[in-house]
Amino acid sequence: MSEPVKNTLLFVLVGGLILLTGFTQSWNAAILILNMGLISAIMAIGVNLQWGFAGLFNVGVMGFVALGGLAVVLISTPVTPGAWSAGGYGIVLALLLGAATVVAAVFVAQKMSKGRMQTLSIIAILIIGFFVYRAIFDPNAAAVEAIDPAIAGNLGGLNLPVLLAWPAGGLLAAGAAWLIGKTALGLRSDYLAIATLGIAEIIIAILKNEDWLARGVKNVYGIPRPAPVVGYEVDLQNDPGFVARAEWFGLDAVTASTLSVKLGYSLLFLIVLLMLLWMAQKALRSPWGRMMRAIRDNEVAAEAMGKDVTRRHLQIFVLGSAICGIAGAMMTTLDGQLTPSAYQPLRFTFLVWVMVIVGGSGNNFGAVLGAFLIWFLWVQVEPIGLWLMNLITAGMPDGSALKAHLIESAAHMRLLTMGLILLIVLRFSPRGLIPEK
Amino acid sequence: MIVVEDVHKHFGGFHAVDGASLEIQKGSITGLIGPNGAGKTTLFNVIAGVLPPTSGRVFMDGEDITGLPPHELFHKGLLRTFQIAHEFSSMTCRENLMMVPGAQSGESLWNTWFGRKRIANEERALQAKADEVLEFLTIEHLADHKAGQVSGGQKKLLELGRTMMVDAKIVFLDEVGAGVNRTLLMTIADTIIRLNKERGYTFVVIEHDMDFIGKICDPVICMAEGKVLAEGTLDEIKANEHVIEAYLGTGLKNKDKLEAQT
Amino acid sequence: MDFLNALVALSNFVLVPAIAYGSQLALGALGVTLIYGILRFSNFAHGDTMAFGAMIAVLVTWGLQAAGIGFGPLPTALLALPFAILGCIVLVLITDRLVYRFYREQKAKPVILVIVSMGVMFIMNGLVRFIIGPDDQRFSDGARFLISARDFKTLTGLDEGLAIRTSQAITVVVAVVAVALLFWFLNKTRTGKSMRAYSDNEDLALLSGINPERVVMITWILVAALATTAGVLYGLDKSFKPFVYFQLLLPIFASAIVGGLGNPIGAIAGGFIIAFSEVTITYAWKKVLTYLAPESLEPSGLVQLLSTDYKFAVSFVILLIVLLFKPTGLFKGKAV
Amino acid sequence: EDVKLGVLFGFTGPIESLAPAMGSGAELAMAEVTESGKLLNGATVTASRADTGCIDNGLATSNGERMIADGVAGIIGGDCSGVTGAILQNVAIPNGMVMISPSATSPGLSTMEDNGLFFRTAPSDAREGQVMADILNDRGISSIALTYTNNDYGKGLADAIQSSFEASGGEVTIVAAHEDGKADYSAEVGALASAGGDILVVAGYLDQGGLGIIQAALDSGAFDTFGLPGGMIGDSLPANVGPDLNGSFGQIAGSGGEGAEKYFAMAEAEGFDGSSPYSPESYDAAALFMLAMQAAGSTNPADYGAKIMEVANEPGEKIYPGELAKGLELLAAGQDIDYVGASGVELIGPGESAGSYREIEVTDGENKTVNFR
Amino acid sequence: MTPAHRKSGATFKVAGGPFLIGDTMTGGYGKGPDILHDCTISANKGEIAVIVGPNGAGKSTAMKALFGMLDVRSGSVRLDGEDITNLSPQDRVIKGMGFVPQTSNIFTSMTVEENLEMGAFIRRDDISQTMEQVYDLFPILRDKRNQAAGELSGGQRQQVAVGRALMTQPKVLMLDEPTAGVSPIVMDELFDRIIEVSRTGLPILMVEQNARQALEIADKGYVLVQGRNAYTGTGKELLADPEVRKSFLGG
Ligand SMILES: Nc1ncnc2c1ncn2[C@@H]1O[C@H](COP(=O)(O)OP(=O)(O)OP(=O)(O)O)[C@@H](O)[C@H]1O
Ligand SMILES: Nc1ncnc2c1ncn2[C@@H]1O[C@H](COP(=O)(O)OP(=O)(O)OP(=O)(O)O)[C@@H](O)[C@H]1O
Ligand SMILES: CC(C)C[C@H](N)C(=O)O
Ligand SMILES: [Mg+2]
Ligand SMILES: [Mg+2]
Repeated sequence: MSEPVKNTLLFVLVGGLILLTGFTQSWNAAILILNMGLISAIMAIGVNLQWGFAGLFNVGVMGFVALGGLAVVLISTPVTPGAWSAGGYGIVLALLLGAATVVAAVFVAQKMSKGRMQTLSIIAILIIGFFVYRAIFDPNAAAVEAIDPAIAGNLGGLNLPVLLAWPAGGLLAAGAAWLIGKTALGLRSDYLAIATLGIAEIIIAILKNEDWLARGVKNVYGIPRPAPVVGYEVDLQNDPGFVARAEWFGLDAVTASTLSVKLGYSLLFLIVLLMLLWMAQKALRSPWGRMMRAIRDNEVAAEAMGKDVTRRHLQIFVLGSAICGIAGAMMTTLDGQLTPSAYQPLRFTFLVWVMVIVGGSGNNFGAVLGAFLIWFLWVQVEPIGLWLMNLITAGMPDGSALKAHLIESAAHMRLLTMGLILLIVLRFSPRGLIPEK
Repeated sequence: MIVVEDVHKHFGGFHAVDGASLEIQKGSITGLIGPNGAGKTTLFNVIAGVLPPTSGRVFMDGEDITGLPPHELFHKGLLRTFQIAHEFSSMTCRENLMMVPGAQSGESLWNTWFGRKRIANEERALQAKADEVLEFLTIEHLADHKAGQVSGGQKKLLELGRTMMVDAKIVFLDEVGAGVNRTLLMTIADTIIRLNKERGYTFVVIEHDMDFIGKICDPVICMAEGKVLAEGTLDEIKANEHVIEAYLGTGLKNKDKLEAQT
Repeated sequence: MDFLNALVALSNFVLVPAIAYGSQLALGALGVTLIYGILRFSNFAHGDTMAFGAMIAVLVTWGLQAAGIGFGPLPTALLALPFAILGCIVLVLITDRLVYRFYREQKAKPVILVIVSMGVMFIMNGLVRFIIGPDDQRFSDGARFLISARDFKTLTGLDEGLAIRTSQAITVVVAVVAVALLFWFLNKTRTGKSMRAYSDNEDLALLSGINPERVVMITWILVAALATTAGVLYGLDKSFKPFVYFQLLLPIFASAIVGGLGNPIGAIAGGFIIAFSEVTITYAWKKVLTYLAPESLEPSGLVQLLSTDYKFAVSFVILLIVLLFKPTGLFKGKAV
Repeated sequence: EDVKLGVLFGFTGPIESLAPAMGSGAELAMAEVTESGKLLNGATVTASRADTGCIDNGLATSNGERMIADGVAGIIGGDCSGVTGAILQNVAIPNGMVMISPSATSPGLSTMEDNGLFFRTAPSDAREGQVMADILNDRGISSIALTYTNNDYGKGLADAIQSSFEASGGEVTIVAAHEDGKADYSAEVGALASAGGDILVVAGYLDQGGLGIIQAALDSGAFDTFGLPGGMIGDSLPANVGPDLNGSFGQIAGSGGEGAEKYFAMAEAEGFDGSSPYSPESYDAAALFMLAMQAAGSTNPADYGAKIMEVANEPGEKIYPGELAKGLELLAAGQDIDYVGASGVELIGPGESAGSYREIEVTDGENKTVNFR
Repeated sequence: MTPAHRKSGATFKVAGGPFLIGDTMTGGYGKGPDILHDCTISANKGEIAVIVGPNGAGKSTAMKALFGMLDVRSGSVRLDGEDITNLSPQDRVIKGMGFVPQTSNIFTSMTVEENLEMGAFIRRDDISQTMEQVYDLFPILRDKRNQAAGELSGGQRQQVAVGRALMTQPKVLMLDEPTAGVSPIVMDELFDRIIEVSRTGLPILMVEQNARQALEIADKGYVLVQGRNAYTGTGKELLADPEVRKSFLGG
């Protein structure tokens, strides 16, 4: 079987699985899988850009996804009345002072000649800066957090259309990635990995504990939808015109409204995915991509051949992270809420990695395919596991302890089945389903 | 053209380069010889910006280039090859060459999306050039082979080929000859001479093959234990007893015995 | 007296817990670092391997307890340990045969093995929960304390108590012995050296007559022993719960990396660094300072550099700083 | 007729050890009703379980959709407040499905726009804080150190305890978060000990970080009495900690002993731990669904949704666990009932539960109810 | 399955022939095209056989084929009257074959001394004697015995590699370009030593690009071109052949 035929078949297969969900379960479930699949595909493209193209081992995906989510809150939610005057300006001032402290320390580190004097000045700057920062920051943050803590307690956002939050999420993630890249990109493979992993944890810690920012672990609910493409089901159900159109399709109002909302998201996500895929693909198949592969293969030689490895690494790290940020913003929009404790490395970093590797790292289409397939499995292996358990226990008498135990454990079979499928795919296609050429 | 001023490079307590000073004349092909571990490669690495010197300065055309990163030196026209081949193993041999020239417009992301025409033209020219170099190195049949899967000598050839993709001012060759067939090496020698004559490249060549050195190099510098031991024409060097003792030796001891046997 | 009180308070809340936690991390990190050093991949299944080994120990301990067999003041689980290690060895060897060997032969990139190990992690994860369930299990017995806070107070007459748990003491001792043995084994014995040779250059090891499969097997056996020991000691000290073993993975990796991946000494050092940074940076110095400072200067606040919310972040910041100045960890690990 | 009820809890993930007892609780109620044969002329009720992962919004909403597709008549869940919000907004409201959560206690959920589709059997954390402060004051405690599990539940509860206690003149020496499922709590205990206080209030979970904190605090002699909010009340805590816990006290949502005790006994007969957190609430959530369906004579959420408040609150005959058949009969006869259940259910407005509290003190290694509030 | 990990098959006795011979070997890497075509290489006791040829001719491939590191699709490998075509590389080491590959031929993270010890891995007797001999041969290695081999200069690494193979005390020694990158004085010493070693009766097979020097000491020379035997003869004969000189020995 030729390459393109095989690849098309693989995509058809995954498409078929989703369609099958539609036929056997419900179209809502199917399209939901599709939507999360689209978002996952975007994350996978981001990771693939970094790993597949440039060999950067970023396991801080979660952090950038979370920053995207933060952007949604900061852009699209309404401002909390009184929060800015209560302490918002103070917080900003404190943050600026904090940044100034770091800049000053770096400046001293670069400009002053090495020695005890330099070390002492740096330490002095950092310590004084830290206490000044805390002195301004703490009371102001407390003031903001005191505003109606059960439902607000944060600064709120800019009340802008939520679609703007997507690029903003990308920018926020890019900014963070730039800072991280500047400091950590010199590290090699596994060391970079743990550094990014740690930074992601730090980002989540901030998100969880800085209530004034986005309510911390108390979550932000009710994020607006990207109207008019995506409306609210209840409104649609109350719109006689819509109900009439639904009837014309032979659908009841509830199904039609839920489907139309989900399809609205699908459309938006698909546009973003196709755009990014096109860009990634063009980049890969250009001298730029060639240069990146060269850097991935052998940094020392690439450097000797005039390629600015550090800059290029930074570039691709920022780009890949920005893409993850965009995906994160999209996901928070889809969820309609920001849940900081939902950001777990297993789900947001390693699952995305699994997608890229199973799909085929270094190949954009592979990454996209992997994303759809793995997400499908992540959702659907649970019923498969339950089904398996039911099958196994079918012969056992009702009420037997073993049977109860087995059925009880079905939820854990999800992880087990997931692992099994992962191993099977990688066994028969160790370089991924659509390997790099 | 290149002036090395009292360069030291220490690894822990070990002085790999220990106060080397030398000058490379513009337009020359300078040979750099010396026993294994004399510090030749280390000195190259210091000049080429791979390793920061412990102390000392390096100047190129009067400009202090100490500590500049390799990629900047590349753009100043300073190229080097590696003693242990550093091919881009998952790329084809042709791509290994095509990636070399700097300032390709296709290396800007923006152009990959919005400047496709220009890139296509540039690529065509680059490919022609790369194929020419491959042909010269007698490995044109490997153009589409992954560079990681060619023979040891072929990797060394690729290594040399990369320096031929751009107009360099000065090229540092670290044992291009090791592992390269001698007949081919002589052709390479001819090319080096041609590049030197026609394009005005300056070369600095580390090599242990005296025939090769003899064919192309003047002057020759001999290093030992991190210092410059002797400097002069090859004949002068060959006659220098320190050099003989430390480096050249006096030939096979068992040779006559072997001959006596047969 | 006040000085002594301050010292004891500091030991009780900072030194002793940090040393014990550090040893626990170190034991886990040793396993991770060994796999990394010799088989050259980051094993994400390590946490669940620990859980699996510990689970067997729990089951055997229960059996022993039911049979009325004990180990005096020491926990019965120590008697169960050899069985648990054996069980764990069987599991990892089967896993290697069924899973990892294939990729080794394919000479797959390390990252593939990392992902594969995640698959293994999922499976072990399910297996453990399947057998023993997701709940907390207690299996410690014997004397809980070497010295308890209350006893210490009556003994010394100080205001502050110092508590040392038996499990803490055992952990520290075992960690020290394990690293010494491992170090000796890798650097001094023929088999150990052949393992390092294999990790360095597999093909060349082959050419030297080293049997790669044997090296791999010995590595897994060591890893299983270490993982089980670490898992059991941890379980004795806190409690056995599958999810926590998974959560341990992150600090364990952090320890291994800060010390230098592939380096046993580094793993130990890394464990202590992570543990100490978690405990000290977020420690509220109020109590200690109150003892030390004259009345008039007594601190009014908590004198806490950062709130404990950020303890995890702190250890990662320390890790970052270490890596920025020593890019392959404190003790020069390797990078694949 | 077979009525399907969705049971949507975090069977995997951070609260995987709580979820089984919750699921069993819900299913216990269903089995009771099915056996009675009194629901809607002999309808059977079956549970359809799915996983939320507790923190995985994507998984939770997907599974919610799948339940809808499965044709469930109501969803018992979610468990953690985060995913509950996500399911509510993305699945329940769009599909007009009723949700009763037994455990999502975040105050944020009270104000969420829910079209009258969201209810919960556990009171919001804001209320418990006030109760705890009262208990502390009554016991003459003037200063506390406070640690909470770092999620919306713990944070909300800690906020509530702190503000109520400080308002009544108490001192909170430190408020420190702890993450669940972590390896070590020495740092937290160190900080808490240093700050000092009469007792340590642990707003966490009894088999999660909360246990670890108590254990470490006792071992190091930092505190010997603990304040235990609802998440910390359960038989396993005194069992795990041992006699050192004696004298510690706290409160848990729940009406007088009667309902709860009955439920615990029923659960024990079924072979699971009914006192596991939110297990009673889960039983109640399932019961409310079925009672409301009976009252409306329909399994359509649009019909029975409005009845949930009615069956849960006065007036009417009080219904306890094990008496669901009686409740169904009364409803069938057109009489009012006031479901009390295992946790003393009382709903105040959509998405808000009042609930009363049992004051608990640990004596002789057991949780003893000493008072009601 | 890559050949490196394959299980050993049976061996059987064959009478006569040279000590080590790769007889009309044909084969290549993995599923790729054949690199070797009916290529025959042999070495007898006390004999130095040298393989020369252009880059990419298949010299290293032939060595690897002899060592069992790639599939020989037709032809056979025999050692000391035994057909070992189906033996795994480890088992060939045990049979007494020693090999220094052309690239990555040292353990970079181990010290020089440990490298030598690993060379003697299959030996159970006292190795200190041999180690002393290696140090005598390459004095620089004695100075660097406790340094990681990866930190050595190119030529020093080469010396470690050859030393490692000598530590095996093999029955036949195969060297792939042992003198690449070593200084003239060391090259001479190396050749001297190789002559001495061969005098002890050890067959030596080596690939060399320093072909003239190598052929001077060779009893037998092979010129490989595109995987085929192009010229075969004694070292002297090949050196004397003007065609060979011009095309392969650099004039
Ligand atoms: N990274 C390093 N750490 C420690 N020592 C080093 C390192 N790199 C090189 N050396 C030592 O420095 C000395 C000089 O090495 P260098 O590679 O410069 O030699 P060379 O002159 O190029 O030799 P050759 O001709 O064998 O290539 C050697 O003794 C080597 O062991
Ligand atoms: N690992 C490999 N996989 C596939 N093909 C290979 C591999 N290694 C070498 N080849 C191919 O086999 C041919 C012979 O290679 P070999 O290494 O045997 O050459 P050689 O004669 O040793 O050359 P040199 O003198 O340059 O070392 C070359 O054309 C090369 O492209
Ligand atoms: C089951 C518990 C973890 C749920 C918790 N009360 C919450 O609101 O998140
Ligand atoms: Mg060199
Ligand atoms: Mg070769």
